Amino acid sequence: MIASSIIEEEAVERTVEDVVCTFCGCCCDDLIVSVKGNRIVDVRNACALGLSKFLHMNENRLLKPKIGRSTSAKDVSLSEAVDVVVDLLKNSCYPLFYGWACTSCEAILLGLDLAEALGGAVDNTSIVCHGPTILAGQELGLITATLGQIKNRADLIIYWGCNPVEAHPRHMARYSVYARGRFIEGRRMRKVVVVDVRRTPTARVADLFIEIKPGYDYEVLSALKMLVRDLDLEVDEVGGVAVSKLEELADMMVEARFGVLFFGTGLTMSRGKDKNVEAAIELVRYLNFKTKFVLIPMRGHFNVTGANEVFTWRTGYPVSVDFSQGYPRYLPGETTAVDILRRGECDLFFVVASDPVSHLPRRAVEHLNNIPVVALDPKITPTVYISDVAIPVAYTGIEVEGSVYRMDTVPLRAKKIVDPPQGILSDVDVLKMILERVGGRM
Amino acid sequence: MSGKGRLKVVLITGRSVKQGVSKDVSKFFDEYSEAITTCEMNPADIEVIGVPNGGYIDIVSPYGSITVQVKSSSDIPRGVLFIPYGIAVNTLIPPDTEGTGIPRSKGLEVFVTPSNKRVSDVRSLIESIGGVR
Amino acid sequence: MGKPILIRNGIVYDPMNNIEGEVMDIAVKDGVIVEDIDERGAKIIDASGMLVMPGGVDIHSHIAGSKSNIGRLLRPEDHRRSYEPRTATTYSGVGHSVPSTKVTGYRYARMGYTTVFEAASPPLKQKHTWEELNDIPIIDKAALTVMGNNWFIMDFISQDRIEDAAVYAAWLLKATKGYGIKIVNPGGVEAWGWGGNVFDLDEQVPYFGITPREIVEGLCRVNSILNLPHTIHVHVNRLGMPNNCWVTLRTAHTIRRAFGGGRFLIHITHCQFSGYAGSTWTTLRSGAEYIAKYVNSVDHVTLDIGQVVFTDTTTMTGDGPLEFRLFQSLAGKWANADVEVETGAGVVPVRYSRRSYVGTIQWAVGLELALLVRDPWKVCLTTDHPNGGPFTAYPRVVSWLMSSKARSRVMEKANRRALKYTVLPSIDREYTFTDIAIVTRAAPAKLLGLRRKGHLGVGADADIAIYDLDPRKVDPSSDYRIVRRALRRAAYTIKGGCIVVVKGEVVEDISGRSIWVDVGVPDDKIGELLKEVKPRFEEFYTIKLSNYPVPEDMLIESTPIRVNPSI
Amino acid sequence: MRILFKPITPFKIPVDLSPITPDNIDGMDISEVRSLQVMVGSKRRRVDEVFSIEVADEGGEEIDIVFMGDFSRARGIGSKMSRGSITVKGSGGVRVGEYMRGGRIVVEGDVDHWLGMAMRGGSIYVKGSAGSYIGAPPKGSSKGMRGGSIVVDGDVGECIGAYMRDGSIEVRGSVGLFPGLRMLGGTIVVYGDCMGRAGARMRDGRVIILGRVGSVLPSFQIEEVRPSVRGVRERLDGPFYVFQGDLSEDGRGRLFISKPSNPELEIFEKFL
Repeated sequence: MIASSIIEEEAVERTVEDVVCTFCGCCCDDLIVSVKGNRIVDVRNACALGLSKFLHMNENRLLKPKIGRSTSAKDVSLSEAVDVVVDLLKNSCYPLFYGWACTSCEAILLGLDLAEALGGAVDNTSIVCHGPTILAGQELGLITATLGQIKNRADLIIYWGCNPVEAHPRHMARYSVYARGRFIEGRRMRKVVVVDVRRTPTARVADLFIEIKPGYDYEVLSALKMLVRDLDLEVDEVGGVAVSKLEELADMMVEARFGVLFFGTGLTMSRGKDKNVEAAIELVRYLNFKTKFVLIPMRGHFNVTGANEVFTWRTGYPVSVDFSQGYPRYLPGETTAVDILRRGECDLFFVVASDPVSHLPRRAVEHLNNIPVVALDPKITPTVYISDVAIPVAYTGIEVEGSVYRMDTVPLRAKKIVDPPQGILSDVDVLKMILERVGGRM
Repeated sequence: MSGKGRLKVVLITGRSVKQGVSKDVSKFFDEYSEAITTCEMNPADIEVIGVPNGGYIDIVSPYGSITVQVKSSSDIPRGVLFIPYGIAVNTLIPPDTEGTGIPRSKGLEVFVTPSNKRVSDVRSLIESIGGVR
Repeated sequence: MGKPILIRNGIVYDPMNNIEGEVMDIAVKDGVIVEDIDERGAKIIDASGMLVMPGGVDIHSHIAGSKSNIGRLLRPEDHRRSYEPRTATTYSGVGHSVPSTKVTGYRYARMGYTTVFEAASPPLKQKHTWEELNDIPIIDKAALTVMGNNWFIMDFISQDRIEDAAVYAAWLLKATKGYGIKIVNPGGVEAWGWGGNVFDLDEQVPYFGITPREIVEGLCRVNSILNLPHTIHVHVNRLGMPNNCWVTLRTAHTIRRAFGGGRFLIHITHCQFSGYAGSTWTTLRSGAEYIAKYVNSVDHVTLDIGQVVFTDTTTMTGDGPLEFRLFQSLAGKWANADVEVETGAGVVPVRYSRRSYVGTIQWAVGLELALLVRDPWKVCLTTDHPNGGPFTAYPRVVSWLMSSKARSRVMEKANRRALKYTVLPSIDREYTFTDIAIVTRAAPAKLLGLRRKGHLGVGADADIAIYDLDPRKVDPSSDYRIVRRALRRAAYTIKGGCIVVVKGEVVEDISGRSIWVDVGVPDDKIGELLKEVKPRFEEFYTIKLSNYPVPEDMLIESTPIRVNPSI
Repeated sequence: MRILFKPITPFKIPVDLSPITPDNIDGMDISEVRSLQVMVGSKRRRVDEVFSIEVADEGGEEIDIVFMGDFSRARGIGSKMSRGSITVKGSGGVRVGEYMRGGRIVVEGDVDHWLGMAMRGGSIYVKGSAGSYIGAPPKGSSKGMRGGSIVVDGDVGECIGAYMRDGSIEVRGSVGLFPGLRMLGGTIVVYGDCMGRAGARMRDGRVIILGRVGSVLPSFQIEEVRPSVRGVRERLDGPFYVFQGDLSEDGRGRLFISKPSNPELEIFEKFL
């Protein structure tokens, strides 16, 4: 301890600029990271969430590959762990590869190779956050823009069912409400509307806050669609909102020169799910007959968007791909991870860069009682804790570089800032080792 | 529909700063456990249930039940219970996806009652899922 | 690169070297075509009775990048209709009109194509384009960089700072590993940022004090200053609207008017979509005759046809307002994706029906352009994949070009009223094999400035297509079906000296080169300009300047072509 | 001919049963049937490696397939069938009767999502409950159910009859949200309750609900009260509130909602 602090004292501090933040879908690329020796000591420009990730990355880390669940786990070498994983994979008939939220596109591509080589199913975490956005996009198409369009042009900003103050803390300052662009000089040239079921911290900055009854987004969006199309409503109140207030909002939308509807899991996870997003898309379609309007999903984990992009270019489908017939197949409800788990269909669960044990419904993950679980993660997550084999990997975007996509599909290169702990490889390298051993193409 | 001490509410899950900040430290540290086992409700509803602010409640859905601490917040409308994403609340969420692949994590109807149990232990929730052997 | 190859007794069509159906041997060593090789240890391909051509070169095809991926995302139904299972050598994939990456490469290779240019990539998203191009196997690829609505380019041109525009363009190409200057609906896509459009050459672009004419002329000057291997590649204003052939002609002519020809050239891409006369959709007429007449009379204009094929396909373009209009008339799916500071994009699925009046006119316009422009060196065969139809339809298009009988067969079932307003029924020109070799290989390679592609001379890349088709025995005019079938599945495709396709099946899954243009503008000149640009760059964009460029190590087999600009 | 298929061991991973249909088996002798191949997870297996097969009845022109056991992990039972019949003595899994054109399927247990996906004809009868997207086209496509009839005795999920153009769906139990989503024609009858949003974005067709409805979308307008309405094979007694919609999509569909079951809808009567 003393020795290492002396080494640190002596080490020269260096700073790495324009670092891409690896926390949320904003992927802010202006972080300034100070490094002493091989340790990150300070991160400037980051929000509380990003800062926490950088500064606490080494806490509770998985440092050795392990075999066995929780307390009966024992440390093994990487090659032993890989041997076991390869054996498990070779003996499986229908493995499910899941995760891919917090890693690079390079790793995701290897995950697809692996799933294809083994005839398994592969899904990414976006299915349980903005999966409905994708489903709605397949139905109608998304009407979207990169965030710079908002920064430079948007005079009406609507946050619907999302709470950037807590989930995307720099979103408003960097990309929307407070940002200065070519045609918009800042907050006073924009109107801000928040629609939510509770008065979130985001709602406090709004010019207009509309509180709707939980689960009534679809009704409210339908009513807005009617109003924007100049059709009459017979009711006085929709989803707990007075029609007069909706008329106010509809007028604001139509009168905007460039409007944007940012929407979050308030739409995608509440009843109606993808149909809520479809209603939002249809509303924006009609708005485009009168003015310029776009919508942008507030994507969560830093590279979920990248997972969708990689899945789409390789397999044609953005999520939930089943290779059991030798080619990509996709049907929500059938090839989606939660449904495969719910029906207890997979005979192996392979998790990379995410924590399904914490974030999927318990009734679905209970199937993990019956089948082997393999996890690749930098940290000891609950999923790692209960997995039969866990292999530590380096942090993408901190310890290894890689390609990532921001929430608006702008591609970025995440940087390497420090070295990973001794003996720990990137998930790309580990996946390559496994792929080679199961007879996949490289 | 809801007698004294028992209330039917709509469950909303979401991100909170505390949950977000602590999840990348460790999901085994108290701070995170605390973040994901603390729910927010309207003060009037808390009064109906009959627990003090900071007291404990059981949340029951058809799929499971958990015990959490309740905090009063006037930003939450009546009839709504907000709790951050995490393993605790996922005990309550239905596994059916209605053909969309995504379970309904917001807007589920649940019952809350005062509790004299301890707050759900995150570690034992994890172990019970993993069938630790 | 494999061992040396000797292709024996093939019937060779190599228009760039004036070889027209000569029976000869072609030797390949170390990935290039050589004078001769030692036959011992060489792989001998008996090509007697077979047609041998350089590997196909596609000058304009949307195969990779943000909007292709939006197209894929939008169309699960398109994927279910066409899929290829994994084999011992190939990956699986899906997609009829927007194929996934792996099968895109396989399908091109199966048709004997070895080089494909992604037609439009916004610089901000060019990392995405390269990631997809990296995943497309076998073929060599490059991407054209969209600049026609770029704020910095427009600002420099409107301030008469042409040299700075040139330096900025050079940096853009270098930073994004782009190949050439693509202009999409100049000014119109910027106006689409406000939901508007620009409809003519002299209309003002809102807030920029510039007109499409100035953008096209300015970028043409930039192109010439930078000495780029390809000309400016222009998707004109009003594309896809009735009566747009006049804008097309004015756009082409403005180059001549401003510069008087010489090195100042223009490539009008997917010209079919901008070759309409008649003022409304119901009175739509073909404008191909007017365009062909002009192109025949000048030598600064080239074009690719953007042929429409009767099928279900997916349109995608940087021309956001165009896709919105298309959506208004079709009311189906519509995706829009504006890109800050640079461009937009839109995707709309369409179905071209031969029973439809408009569909038939569109089909005829493409073929009329190809048949009425006399010099095949000015024409490239494209379907503007997937806008006019997927690239897998090229053999069909070839059959229409080579056989008036094949055209008549279509016309029998096409919309009769539409045919009355086209001249196609009266055209009896039929392409020869040399013509086909020109429009599918030699001309695109020449226009793109690819010296080692599109021909079979010594020193050329060993990209060779061999088709099981004896041009001496098959009369394409009557046996167009045989031609079509042969072109669909090459007997052999050789890419960079490696046999990748045998009898229409992929036998080797290799990766192709990533070609880009490294403009030799001095670093200090670029540095100086970027210093000035940086504050504004970071005000307008949402990413830092330093995170904008595509690092060269992202490219598989990076192959820069160095050019020396006159700066 | 009646053939019984019984899994040798219960399915633990998905099994694609789409090759075992009367159409495919027609004209085969029993040894050919045994050598048919099905996908078990990612592995190709002969049918007789997976099932014990028994010919119960040699007679009869028609082929009658009986699946005995739990098929909740099966996929595509009765896929594209056009004749004969399939009986599942147990549960049926996903995509039962997808692209069906004729014949009859009876499932004695429950089925999962996508029952009768993009069905064209024939009939399906499920004695248990069913999942979501009954008769709906697969994602991305807009060609839904075009004919035939589906009857489910139990409860069903969401979005039943999405993009339906013709044919009928009858549910004896209750339905989730969005019955008749984007419907273009045909009839849906719900004998139980409906969670709400019936007929969302429908253009045409009829949705009849005899139980309670959660709510009526604001984009529907009341037209009249009718004493009774024609169901699929019988007249249904009401009275019914008749709504027209979905007006936000210029639809002319009809929503029939039982008046006795929904007293709170009385407020709409003032618009009549």
